[in-house]
Amino acid sequence: MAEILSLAANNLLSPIVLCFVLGVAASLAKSDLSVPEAAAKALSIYLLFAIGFKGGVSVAAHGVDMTLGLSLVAGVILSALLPLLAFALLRALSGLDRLNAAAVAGHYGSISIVTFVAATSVLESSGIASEGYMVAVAAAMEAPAILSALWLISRGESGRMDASLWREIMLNGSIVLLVGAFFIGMITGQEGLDEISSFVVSPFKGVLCLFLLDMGLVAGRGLAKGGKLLGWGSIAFGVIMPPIGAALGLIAALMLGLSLGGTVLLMTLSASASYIAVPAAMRVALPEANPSIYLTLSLGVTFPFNLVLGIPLYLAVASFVFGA
Amino acid sequence: MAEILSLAANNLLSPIVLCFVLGVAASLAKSDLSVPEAAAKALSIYLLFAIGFKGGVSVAAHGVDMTLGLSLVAGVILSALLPLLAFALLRALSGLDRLNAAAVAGHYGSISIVTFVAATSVLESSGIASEGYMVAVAAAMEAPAILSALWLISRGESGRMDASLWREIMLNGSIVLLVGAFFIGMITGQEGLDEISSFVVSPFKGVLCLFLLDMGLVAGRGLAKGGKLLGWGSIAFGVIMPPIGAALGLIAALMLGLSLGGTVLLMTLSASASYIAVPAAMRVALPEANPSIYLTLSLGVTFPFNLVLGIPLYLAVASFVFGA
Amino acid sequence: MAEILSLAANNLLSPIVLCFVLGVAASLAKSDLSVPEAAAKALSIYLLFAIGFKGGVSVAAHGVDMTLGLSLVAGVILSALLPLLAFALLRALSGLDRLNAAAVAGHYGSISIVTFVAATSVLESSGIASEGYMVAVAAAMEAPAILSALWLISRGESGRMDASLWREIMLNGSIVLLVGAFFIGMITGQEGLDEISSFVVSPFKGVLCLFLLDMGLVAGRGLAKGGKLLGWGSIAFGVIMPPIGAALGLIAALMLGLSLGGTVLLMTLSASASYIAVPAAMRVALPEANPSIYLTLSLGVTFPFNLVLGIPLYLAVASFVFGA
Amino acid sequence: MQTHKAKRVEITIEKIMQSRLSDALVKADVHGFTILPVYGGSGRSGLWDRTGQVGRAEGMVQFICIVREERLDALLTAAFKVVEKHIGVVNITDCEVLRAERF
Amino acid sequence: MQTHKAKRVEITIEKIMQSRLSDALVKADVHGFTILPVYGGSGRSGLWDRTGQVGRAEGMVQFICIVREERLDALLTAAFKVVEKHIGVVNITDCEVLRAERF
Amino acid sequence: MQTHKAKRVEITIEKIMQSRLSDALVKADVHGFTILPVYGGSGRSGLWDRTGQVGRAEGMVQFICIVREERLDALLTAAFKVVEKHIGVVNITDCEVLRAERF
Ligand SMILES: Nc1ncnc2c1ncn2[C@@H]1O[C@H](COP(=O)(O)O)[C@@H](O)[C@H]1O
Ligand SMILES: Nc1ncnc2c1ncn2[C@@H]1O[C@H](COP(=O)(O)O)[C@@H](O)[C@H]1O
Ligand SMILES: Nc1ncnc2c1ncn2[C@@H]1O[C@H](COP(=O)(O)O)[C@@H](O)[C@H]1O
Ligand code: NA
Ligand code: NA
Ligand code: NA
Repeated sequence: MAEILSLAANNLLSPIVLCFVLGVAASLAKSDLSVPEAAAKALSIYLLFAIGFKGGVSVAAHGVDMTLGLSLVAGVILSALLPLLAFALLRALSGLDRLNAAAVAGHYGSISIVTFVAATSVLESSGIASEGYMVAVAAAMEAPAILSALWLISRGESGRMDASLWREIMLNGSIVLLVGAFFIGMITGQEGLDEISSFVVSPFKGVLCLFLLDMGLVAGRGLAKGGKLLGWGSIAFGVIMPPIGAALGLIAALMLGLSLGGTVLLMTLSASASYIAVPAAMRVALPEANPSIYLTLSLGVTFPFNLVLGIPLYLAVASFVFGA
Repeated sequence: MAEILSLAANNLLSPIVLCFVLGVAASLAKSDLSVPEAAAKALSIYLLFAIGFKGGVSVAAHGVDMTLGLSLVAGVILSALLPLLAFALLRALSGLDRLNAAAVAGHYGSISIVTFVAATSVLESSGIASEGYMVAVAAAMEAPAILSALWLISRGESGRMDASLWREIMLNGSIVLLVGAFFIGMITGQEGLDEISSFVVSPFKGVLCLFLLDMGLVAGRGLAKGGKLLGWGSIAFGVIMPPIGAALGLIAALMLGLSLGGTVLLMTLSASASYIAVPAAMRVALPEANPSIYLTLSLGVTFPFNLVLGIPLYLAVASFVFGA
Repeated sequence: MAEILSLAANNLLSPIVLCFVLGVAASLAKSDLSVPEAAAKALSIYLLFAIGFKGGVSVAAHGVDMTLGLSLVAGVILSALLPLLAFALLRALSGLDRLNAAAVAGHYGSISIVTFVAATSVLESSGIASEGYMVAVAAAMEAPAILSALWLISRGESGRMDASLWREIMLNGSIVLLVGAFFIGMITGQEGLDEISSFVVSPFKGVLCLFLLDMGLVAGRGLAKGGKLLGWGSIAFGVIMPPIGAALGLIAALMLGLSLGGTVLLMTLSASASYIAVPAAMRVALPEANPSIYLTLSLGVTFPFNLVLGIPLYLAVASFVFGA
Repeated sequence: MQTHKAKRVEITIEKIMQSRLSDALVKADVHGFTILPVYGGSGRSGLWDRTGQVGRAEGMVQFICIVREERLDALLTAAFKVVEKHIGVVNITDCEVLRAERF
Repeated sequence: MQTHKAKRVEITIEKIMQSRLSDALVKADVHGFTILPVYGGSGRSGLWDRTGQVGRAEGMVQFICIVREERLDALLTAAFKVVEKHIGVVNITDCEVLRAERF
Repeated sequence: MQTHKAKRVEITIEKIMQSRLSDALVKADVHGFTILPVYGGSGRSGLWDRTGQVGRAEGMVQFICIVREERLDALLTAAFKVVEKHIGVVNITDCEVLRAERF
């Protein structure tokens, strides 16, 4: 317990979390501080490229072990099942109708890559190694949840999914970049890393700080605008669902035999909620669902929860389980 | 004197100043070289974050000394009084009407953070330390001058300042980011700096080069467009006012007992003129004033003067005073 | 031969080339991965600044030798003559009319600075030094080809070139930045480099990776859109012309007495085709020429050819000649 | 100068629907349109602007199509199918064009 | 397709006034508008474009409001109060809209 | 509110021609116009959007000029000379303006 608290405190006072807090505070105070759209997108391209590349290099170094394939499968299953759980929980806790509940549920099966990156950086600070292929698992978990969410409503109804939407989801920029960089890292290995490490490694945390500043600004604006739309039931869901997801992630990780680091990352992935890929798919497939609800929950409630409290909690729990 | 010249020559041939000169030359030659708006804003976010953060870390290291509070108060007073002086000087030197003279005067009470950053980097090159909290003083000096300027014209007239403008000024993005990063630096201290120093320290000067290239482009365009609007009186004001401001800054610094580095920075702040926060406020509160006049003076005349000649001059004078 | 293959293989598996391939693949697969316009432009500003600056520093270190002036003259002549050759070859190989053939030819006399940068980075990896002033030669080769192309069609017709277009070409942003940074590097020398090397040197390759990712995206989109416009004759031209250009570059380099590295760079410059400066000039001076043809050839065929096969080929040939 | 009557149709629609609307227009044989970026706006779903966006799902664009009057109905029908369930606005103005052969 | 008469009001105004105009419109019960970025322009204060800007003080945006005719005067009065002392242009066009219930 | 009749001319033209069109307009004594960025479009030369561009040669912008009716022909003649050989679209709408003294 003391350990959890100290971890949480440490995490709370890291530049990364403080930058996020600064962003939230600035936007709640209605400051005009803002990161230009193009700059924010450039930062995210950098982060995806760096994290994918480093994952690939690490796989090249440690070799592809048996669990890689199984982890991918586990990721797909988690992503597909979590929305069903989330849907049931939402219907119990909040007054959301089926349509909006399904849309929200889809977000919680999928993942937030920035939460994943933040977890990686906490692991790094604590000197805990993790499987490089977890970035591939992250990519695998993006899309299945969308299908589950659509299935939740369209049972009976005619399909809302057309081929072009399906292609858009599977080939969305983030997945392609993450997976592509992963393969580039795998192919070029340590030699490639040496060439570009002063780009992808050294400044990484600093870039993450600025990115989280922007995330804080966006989350704060979302809360200011969409906060009043959320009932207490929904908000409760936004902080209860992550630990539940993490618990399922923990079970899967133990069954797969992942390392401590890998376990924390799978827990974090399961606990996190999408705010880029899934919203885009929902706007096309479920235009009647209210984006303010799912975006505010995922970005304004669950993202901060995971960043500030969730990640240290998952690390502490996993450490406890592994220590025992 | 020889020392001043050598300092000035050194400064003139630094990559930072040369980049600025390149920018001015390119835009006067009507090259289409330009830095995209979003990139320029991203660079300025980086610079504000880095300078604020490093200031905070330095305060964390050296402790908060007595003079911090007094320096803030001194900054506020300087910012509030300098416009009155500037107004009188302008009315004496140039043919500007009261309205435009007041608008210009407001800019000279406030500060240019890039000039401040350039001074920091000259100090660093010369191995001179300075008080980390000078960035907080910089923030404190942004706004008071605006009130003085508005007071100069609205005596008698009904107020031009509404609550929302006031909030916009106090919470403008630059101040919030600078002060926020300062606190983050103070909280995370040396440990935080170690985590992100290859982002906020190593590439700093290079980023500053590109930023000054853009400043040069903008200043050059401003001169090409607004130069003919300025009479010789105004231009004279643009190079006479900075040393006067610096002299007042010097007196204040000596009264406060600042270090050599801190003295140079307070002189530079007093000598510099705003070209972001104050113009924005003036467009709202004094739409009748001509932005070409105040922008061209502040950005096209005073900024280059300080960057190229002013900073080495202030450093030489302060060194002389401290040496004596 | 074995050496060429190993060089080519090495090059093929470098992160830089793999990033380009990822970009092409992503855009052919119609992924929505994209680098914001402003970010791409910022990356190119960084690359131009860094390459120019480092070239200047190297000239400052090694002194200005006799061949500098001769190399510039040689560059101008190559740039002016290559279009005539290209025009004849195009008319023989493809069914393009005179107008479009001239427009394409102009692109092949001029240069692609990114190809040049990629060659520099291959040289660096192989530990081969080169003349710093080759960046100045690159700049000198940009424009003459445009005049040749216009001359090819306007013989008889009234001039298509007005003074303002001429100024636009000579002062286009890339040239000004490259040459300006070159002079800044020359003036500040090693001292200047020390100040900003963690900005212009260390992260250089990583930035180049992201830039080539974007180039791949753009080239892929160009191919998808313009590919069907190109007949086999044109495509053949796009891969035959570069080695021919390189051969002329080789001869010139030998006559000039350049080092191995300088030779490879002059070959690469001669082999590369413009896709920024020349298209812009052609849109103004030859609006009837079809941009899809020249852009797709230069960016979709010749650029990838040089990046993937050409550069290692030129290096191998030059090494062979120098070894002999 | 010689001008010709035409219709100017302005469709403000979510960015995520951009490619779908493009495709629908092209399918309806409307090959000429210009797409403007939108910076922000307000409607029944409230006030928004670009700075508050995280992903591809948000933001809008504005299509401007100049068509001959007789093609208007085909255009509107095609556009309406895409816009129908989505937020967005369609308005039509009379205009004159130069170079009518292009439309 | 069924369309309805409306007015299209286009207001080009300094960016720094954007939030003030938004607020004024909303206060005047005009809840629907779209804001376009402006890249440059020319007027009595000369030629400018985005590349020459340093701060928030410069640049313009363009509001487009589609309103029923009977709401036009309220809109113009509200907008005029904001635009009055500032540089900027207001123009009004007749238009037709789909889905009139939204206006 | 008091309004006055005017013409709204919308010219969509390649970005590379922007300064040439500006110059031509100013020479024809048309000093008021607003330039909007264009995000993408479609025409006889196919579909394009900003993400596929490398250089200054691509992309378009949209000029909007509000002029008094009697200045229209001078404007169109000046614009046409620039647009003539280049891709692009010109359309004209009737409009009303506030503050007519500015035009
Ligand atoms: N009356 C209107 N005039 C212009 N644009 C509008 C209008 N109503 C809505 N819009 C635009 O359409 C978007 C969505 O509107 P809504 O579906 O009402 O939320 C808004 O954000 C505006 O950009
Ligand atoms: N006649 C006009 N047509 C279109 N836009 C205009 C016109 N006059 C002015 N503008 C726009 O309003 C801005 C300010 O105009 P002004 O107040 O005349 O300097 C210009 O930069 C243009 O963007
Ligand atoms: N009918 C039209 N309506 C609106 N914009 C058009 C139209 N036709 C062409 N454009 C614009 O003009 C550009 C060039 O058209 P084009 O010369 O036909 O290739 C297109 O990319 C569009 O942005
Ligand atoms: Na999840
Ligand atoms: Na000052
Ligand atoms: Na060439």
